[in-house]
Amino acid sequence: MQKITRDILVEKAVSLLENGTVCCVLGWKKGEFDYDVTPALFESKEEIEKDFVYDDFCGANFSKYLVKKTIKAEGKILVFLKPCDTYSFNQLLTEHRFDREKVYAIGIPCEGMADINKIRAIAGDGISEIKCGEKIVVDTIYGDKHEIDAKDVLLERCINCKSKKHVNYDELLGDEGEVIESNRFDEVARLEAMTPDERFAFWQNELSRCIRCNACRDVCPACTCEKCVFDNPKSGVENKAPANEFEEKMFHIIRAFHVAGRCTDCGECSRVCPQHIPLHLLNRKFIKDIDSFYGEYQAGAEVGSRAPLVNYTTNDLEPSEVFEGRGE
Amino acid sequence: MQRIGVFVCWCGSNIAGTVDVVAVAEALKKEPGVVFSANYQYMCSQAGQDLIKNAIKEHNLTGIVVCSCSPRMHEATFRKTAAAAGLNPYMVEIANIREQCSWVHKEMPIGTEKAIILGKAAVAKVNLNTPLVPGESPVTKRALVIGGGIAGIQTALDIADAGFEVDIVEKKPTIGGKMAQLDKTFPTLDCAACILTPKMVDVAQNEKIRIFSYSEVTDVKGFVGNFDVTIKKKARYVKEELCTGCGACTEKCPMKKVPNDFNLNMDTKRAIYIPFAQAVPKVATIDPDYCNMLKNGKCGVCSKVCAAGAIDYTQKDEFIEEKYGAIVVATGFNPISMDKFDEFAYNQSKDVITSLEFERLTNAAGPTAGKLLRPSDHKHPEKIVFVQCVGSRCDACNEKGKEYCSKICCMYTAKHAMLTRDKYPDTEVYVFYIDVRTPGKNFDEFYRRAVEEYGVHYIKGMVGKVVPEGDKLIVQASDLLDNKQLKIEADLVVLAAAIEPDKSARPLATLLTASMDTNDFFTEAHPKLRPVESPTAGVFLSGACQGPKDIPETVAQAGAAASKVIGLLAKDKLTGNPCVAHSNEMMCNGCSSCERVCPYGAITYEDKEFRMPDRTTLMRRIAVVNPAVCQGCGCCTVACPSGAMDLKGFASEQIIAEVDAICK
Amino acid sequence: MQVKEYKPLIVAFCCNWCSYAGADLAGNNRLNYPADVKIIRVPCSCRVNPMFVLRAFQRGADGVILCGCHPGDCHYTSGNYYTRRRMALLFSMLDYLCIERERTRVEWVSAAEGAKFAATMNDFAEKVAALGENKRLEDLRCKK
Amino acid sequence: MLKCSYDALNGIFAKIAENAKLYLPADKDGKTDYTKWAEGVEWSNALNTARSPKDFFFPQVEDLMKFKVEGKSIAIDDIREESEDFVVFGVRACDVRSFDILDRVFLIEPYDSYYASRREHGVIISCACTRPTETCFCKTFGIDCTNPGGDITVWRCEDALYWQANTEKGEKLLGTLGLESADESAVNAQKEQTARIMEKLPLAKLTTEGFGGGKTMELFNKPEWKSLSEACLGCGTCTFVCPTCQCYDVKDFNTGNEIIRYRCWDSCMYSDFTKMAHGNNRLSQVERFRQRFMHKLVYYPENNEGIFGCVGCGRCLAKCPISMNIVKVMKTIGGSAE
Repeated sequence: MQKITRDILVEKAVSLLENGTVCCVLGWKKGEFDYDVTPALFESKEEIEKDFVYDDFCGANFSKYLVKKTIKAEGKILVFLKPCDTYSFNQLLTEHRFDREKVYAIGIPCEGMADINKIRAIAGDGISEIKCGEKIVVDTIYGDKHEIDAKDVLLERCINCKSKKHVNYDELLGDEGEVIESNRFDEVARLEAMTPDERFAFWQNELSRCIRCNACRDVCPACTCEKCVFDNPKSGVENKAPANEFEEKMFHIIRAFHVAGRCTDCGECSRVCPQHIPLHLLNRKFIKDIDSFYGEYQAGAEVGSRAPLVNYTTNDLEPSEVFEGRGE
Repeated sequence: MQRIGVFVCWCGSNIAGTVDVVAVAEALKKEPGVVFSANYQYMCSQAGQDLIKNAIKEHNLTGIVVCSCSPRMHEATFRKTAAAAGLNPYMVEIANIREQCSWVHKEMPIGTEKAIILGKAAVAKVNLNTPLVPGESPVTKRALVIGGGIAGIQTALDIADAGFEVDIVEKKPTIGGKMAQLDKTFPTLDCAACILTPKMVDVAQNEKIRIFSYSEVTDVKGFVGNFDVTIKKKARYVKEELCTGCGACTEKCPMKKVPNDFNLNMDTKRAIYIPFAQAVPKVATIDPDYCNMLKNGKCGVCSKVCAAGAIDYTQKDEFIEEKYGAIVVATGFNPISMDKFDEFAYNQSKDVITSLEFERLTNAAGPTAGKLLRPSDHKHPEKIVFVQCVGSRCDACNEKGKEYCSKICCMYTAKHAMLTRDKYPDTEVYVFYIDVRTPGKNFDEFYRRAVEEYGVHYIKGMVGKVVPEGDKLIVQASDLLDNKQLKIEADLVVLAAAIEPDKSARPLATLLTASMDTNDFFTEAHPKLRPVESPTAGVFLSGACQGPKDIPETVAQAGAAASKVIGLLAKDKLTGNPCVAHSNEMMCNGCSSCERVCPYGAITYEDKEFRMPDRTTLMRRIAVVNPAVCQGCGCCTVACPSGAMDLKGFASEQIIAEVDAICK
Repeated sequence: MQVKEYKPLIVAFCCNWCSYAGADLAGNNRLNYPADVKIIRVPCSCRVNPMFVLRAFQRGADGVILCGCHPGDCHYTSGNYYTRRRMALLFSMLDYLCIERERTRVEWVSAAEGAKFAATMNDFAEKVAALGENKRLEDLRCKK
Repeated sequence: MLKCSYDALNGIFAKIAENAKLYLPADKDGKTDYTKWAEGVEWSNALNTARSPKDFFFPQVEDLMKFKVEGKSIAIDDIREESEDFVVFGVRACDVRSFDILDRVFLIEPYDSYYASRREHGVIISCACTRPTETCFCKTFGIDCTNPGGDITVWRCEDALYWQANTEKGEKLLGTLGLESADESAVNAQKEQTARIMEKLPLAKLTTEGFGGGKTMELFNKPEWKSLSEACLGCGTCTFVCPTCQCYDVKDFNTGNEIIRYRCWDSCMYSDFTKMAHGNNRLSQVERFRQRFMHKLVYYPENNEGIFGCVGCGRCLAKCPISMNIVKVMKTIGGSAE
C-alpha cells in the first residue's frame, strides 16, 4: 500500500492547477480494470477528480514524457515523481532534454509497485477486483478471493529498490527517504558465475523471445533520440524485426551500450517487455562494471555529472585487465 | 553511382613480387562502380600519375582507388594527381598492398587474395565517398601578445614590422620584464637598459602596437583566426592619457614605506610610483594597498600636485573585449622562492641574496645606485660566495626544487663574478658549481676569462650550509676536486636560484586550452619541428614560458613566433582539414555527449527552430561543430547515441562498407 | 568434397597515427603475420564504434582487434582513453553474453613498434584460430 | 463427435506428429507459447499464448527470394521453402477468427502465395474455452468461444477430450487418429457453463455499437483521439501481439554475397511506417494511433461485410506498456459506454 493517498495528490494537483502555477498535470489515470493504469495529461479539475489514481499499479515513470510535453505546454507541467523517477528526471536534465523551468515537480514517496503478472500467477484468470490496502485483495469472477502480501508481488525493480530518496523536486509530499543498499547486482553476479555455456543458454533463451516491439526502447527515459539508430536505414543496424539470433543480440547489446552510464536503472524496460525478457540484467551489467572499473556512479544522482563513457582517467583499467581474476 | 578507376601499382617488384597485380586489377574490375582498371610499374612516377590523370578524363571517373604503398607514403601524391585532373582529391582511396600485404606475406596466392580484398574494401569505401572541400574561416588581422618582457616586446615589434596590429598585455605597470631589472648582459657585457629601453620606446612609438599595461587576460573564446579575448585593465587610479610621467606625485606622496618590488623589495617607493625611469608607458600608478586616500579617504596630495589632473581615485577595473587572429604567450619566468632552502640562511640573513637581487645591487638605477654594498650594513663585501644550481637539477623526489637545469645561471654567475672582480679587484670571489654549462656562442670563452683573467675561484662542489656569525657568513662546502671540506667566511652569499614559469601561466593555459608540462612550461606542438607553436591552433609560444632561455634565445624564439603569427595573419582565410565531424541537425538531441569528449572544444550548441512535418515549429538544442577547430579524431561520433554525429572522410557508412568488403 | 582448412578472419582497426604506422613499419621490416589479418584505417581508435565491432562479427569475422596509440600518446590527446573505457565495457558485455573473450582485443601499438604489431597479430590470430569459427555471434545469412 | 482419454493424448500427439509438425501451447518459464511437440512437451492449461498463432501463416520474418547482381545482370533465386504439413493444436476461438480476418487480406487479389501456401499446409485444431479471463471480449465480435471452429475442434471436458471435425481437412486428419465416438452431453454441459461465465466477464457488455463500415466521417474527427493517444509510446507491442495485424514491410538484406529480399511485420504505430519519398503518411502519433483503431473498427468492416478486425483476444490489454487499448478506445469513442 502506498503511504501517500490519492486524495492528497488530487488536492495538490487541483490547487496548483487552479492557482495557475501549472497548466496541466502528468498523472496516472484509472483504467478499465483495477490494475491497468494509464499515464495521462490532465487539464481540468474535473478530469483529475474523476480519474486520477495513485496506488500500487502506478509504475509508469513520467520523466520521458516531459521531453515532448514541455515543448507543447503553454505553462508549467505538474509532474509527480517517485524516488526512482527523479533519477531519470535528473539524467534528462543533464542531457538538456527539457526545460526545467517548464516543470513543477512534486516528489512523492513510493512503497514499491505491484507486478500484475505476479498477482495473476497467484490469483489466476478472471480478476474482477483488486483492492490495494494493507494487503492486496484480489477477487475473481470464479469466486476466488486472495489476500496477498504486497511484498510478495513487487515489481523486480522495487524488490531491488536502490533509493527512496528524491534527487530533484520543487516540492516534496510525505517523508524523504534514503539511498538504499540494494542487492540489485546479485542476479548479474549469479549470471557471471555461470559457466559460459550455461550463460549462453540463458541469454539465448531469453533473447530468442524478443519480438522487437521496441517497447523497451520507447519507454526508456534514456532513449530520447530524435532518430534512433535502429530506425535509421543509414546506420547499418536498422531493422524492424530480429531476423535471427545475431540481430536479437545486436539490438540489445547496442541498446544497452547506448544507455550505458546514462541508465539510471529505473527498470521500465523490464516492466513493459511483453515477452518478460529481463532486460535490466543487461543494463545492470554495465552499471556493475562501471562501478567496479571506474568507481561508483549513479546516473541521475546529480544534474550535470559527467557520465563514465564521456569521461576518463589516465590510469583507467585496460580492456585486457577486464577479465583478470575472473577465471573461466 | 560512382565511376571508379582502379590503379594497381607494381612498385617494381616490391608489390609485383608477391602479388599478382594483373589478377588484382582484373578482380577489382568486377566490383560495383568500377569502370576502369589498370596496372603499372610505378604509379607514383610521372608516367604513372599521367596514366591516372588520363583515365580520369577519358572515363569520366568520379573516384579512384590506388592499390599501392601505404597512404602515409603517397596519399597526398595521388590526391594532387586527382586534383590536377579535375577530380576532388578526397575521392581518392589507397589500398595498402605493399606495407600491409606484399611485404608481410611471402606466397603469391595469399598475397594476391589479400590484395584483392584490400582493394575491394577501398572500392567499397570510394563508392560512398563524397567530394570534400576544406572549410574556410576568416582571419582577424591582429595579434595579441601576452607578456611585455623582452620576448613579448620582440614578438610584437616583429609582427608590427610586417604591418599587422599587435596588442601587448602586461600585468605590471610597465613593459620591460625581467630584462629591465638586469644590469649587464652576458657574454658581451653590454648594459641591459641600453639595449632594451630603445626597444621599449620603439614599442611605445609604433603605431601598430597598443600596450595594455597593468592588465590581464581574463577570458578567451573562439579559435584560430578568430579569438575573442577579454582584457581586464586594472584600475591604476591615474588617467593614462593625461599623465605626463613628470614624477611630481611620486616625490610628494607622503607614504614612503612601500616595498619596491622592482628592486626586489631591497628599498622602498611611494604609494604612487613609476617603476623606473624608462618605464613604458611612463605613467604613474597608485598602489591601493598603501595609498591613504584609497584606504581611508585621507590625503589626496598627489591629486593636488598633479598639474595634468590625471589622478582619479574613483577609477575602476575596466574590461575590454578585442578580437585577435593569433595569440602569443610570453609570460616569462620568475626565480623560485628561497623559503624552502633554509640551509643557505636566505631568510635569516639579509646578506644572503639571489642573483636577481645581486643584479639590482650592481645596477646604477638600483637601490645602491650601482655600488656593491651589503644589504645589512651597506659595507663593501670583501669576500663573496656564489652558489650555483640552487633548486635546479634536483632529484625528482626532492620537493624543494626543480628537476630541470635553469640554463642561464652558469653564465650570469660568471658575469657577476667577473664584473665584481673588474670593479672591485680587492674582493675575493668564490663560485661553487656542480658543472659549468656554457654551450653558446662565446660562452665558454667568457667563463674562462672569469677564471683565467679575473681570478674567480671556481670550486666544484656544493655548499652544504651557510651560517650567519656576527657580521660574517660562514659557508661550509666541499671541494670535490681536492676532496676536502671548506669553510669560508663570506660577507655576501649569492644564490643562483632556479627559474620557474610565472604563476599566471597555468590559469592562462586553461583559458587558451593550451597544454602544459608538469613544470607548468607550455608544451610545443612538436618539440623539434614546431617548437614555437602550441598544440592549440593559433596559440604561439615565445620566451621562457616554454622553457628556460637566455636573452639571445628568447629573442630568436620571439622572432620565430612572430614569423609564425605573420604567416597566419597574412592569410585572408584559413583552410582546414575537411575530414571533420559534422552533426546532422535533424537527428541531434543536443545531449552534450559529443561536446564532453571533444578535446578541442570544437562543439557548441545552439537553439534552432525546426519546421516539423506536421507544419508546427519546434525549438531544439543542437550541436554545431566548428570545422576550423575540429581535428577529425571522430571521438564524438561514438559518444553520439543517435548517430547524428559523423566524420567526413571516415563516415560510419564508409567504415561499415569496408568491414563488409573485408568479411565477404 | 574437400574440407577447407579453417582460416580465421580478423579485422584490425588501426589508428592512423600510431598503429597504422606501426603496421607499415612491420611491413618495412618484412615481419610476417597471417594474411587473415585485414586492417581498416581510422583516424583514431576512438572512431571505432561498438557497432563496427558487431558488424564485423555479423559479417563473418572471427576476431576483432583495435590498435591505437599508447595511452598518453594519442595524436588527439585523449581519444584512446575513451576507446579504453568503451571497449573494456563492450568486451565485458560480450563476455557476459558468452562471446569468447579471446575474440576481441585492444592493443596499443606505437609507430615505432613494428615488431610489436606483427607479434600481436601473430598471437591474436593464433588464439582466434584455436577457438575456431565464431558461432556465438554469427549471422547465418552472411555465411557462404 | 469423438473423444479420447487424457492418458491417450500423448499417443495421439505422436500419431499426428508422424505426418506433420505439431505445435501446441506449452508452458516454459511461467509463459505459454506455441511449441513444437516432441515427447515430453505438455499441452498447457493456460487460456492463451503470449504470441498469437498468426506466426504460423504470417511469420514475423519471411524470406521471399534471393538475388545476385553482377554488372547489369540480376540472377534471382526462388528460395521459397516447400511448405511442410503442420498442425496447430489448441487454438482459441478468438485466434481462429483471426485466420479468417487474415485470409480476407492475403487471399484476395493480389493473392499472397506465401501465405496461401502455409494456409494450405496447415491444419487448425481449435480448443473451446472454459475459463475466460477479464480481458476477454470475443463475444463483442460475435465469436462463440465454446464453438471455436477451425478444421477440428476439441473440448476439454472433465472426463475426456472431445473432438469434432469441421472441415474436410479436419475430417481427413481426425480419421487417422482412431478415436472412439461419443455423445455430446458433456460438451453441451460445458458450453452452457462457459456461457454463464461469459455473462459475468467485466467486458461482457462491450458492444460494437457506433462502429463498423460507414462510420468514418463520424468518428475520424472526434477530439477524444488526442487524449487517448496522449501517452502512446509509439511502440509496436499491440500490433505484434495482435493476431489480426497484418502489415508488413519488404526489405532487402545484403549479405555481401547476395541480397535476401524478405518481409517482416511492421507497425502502423511506428513513425516510419510506409514512409515514402514524399515523407510520412501520418505525421503525428494521434494520426497513427487513430489509424490502428479505425482500421480494426471501421475500415476493415467496411470492406469485409461488417466483420471487425479485432477478435477480442485481450493480448493488447495485457501487454501495452501504458495500458491503452482497444477497449478503452471503444468505450471512449463509440457508443458502448456503460
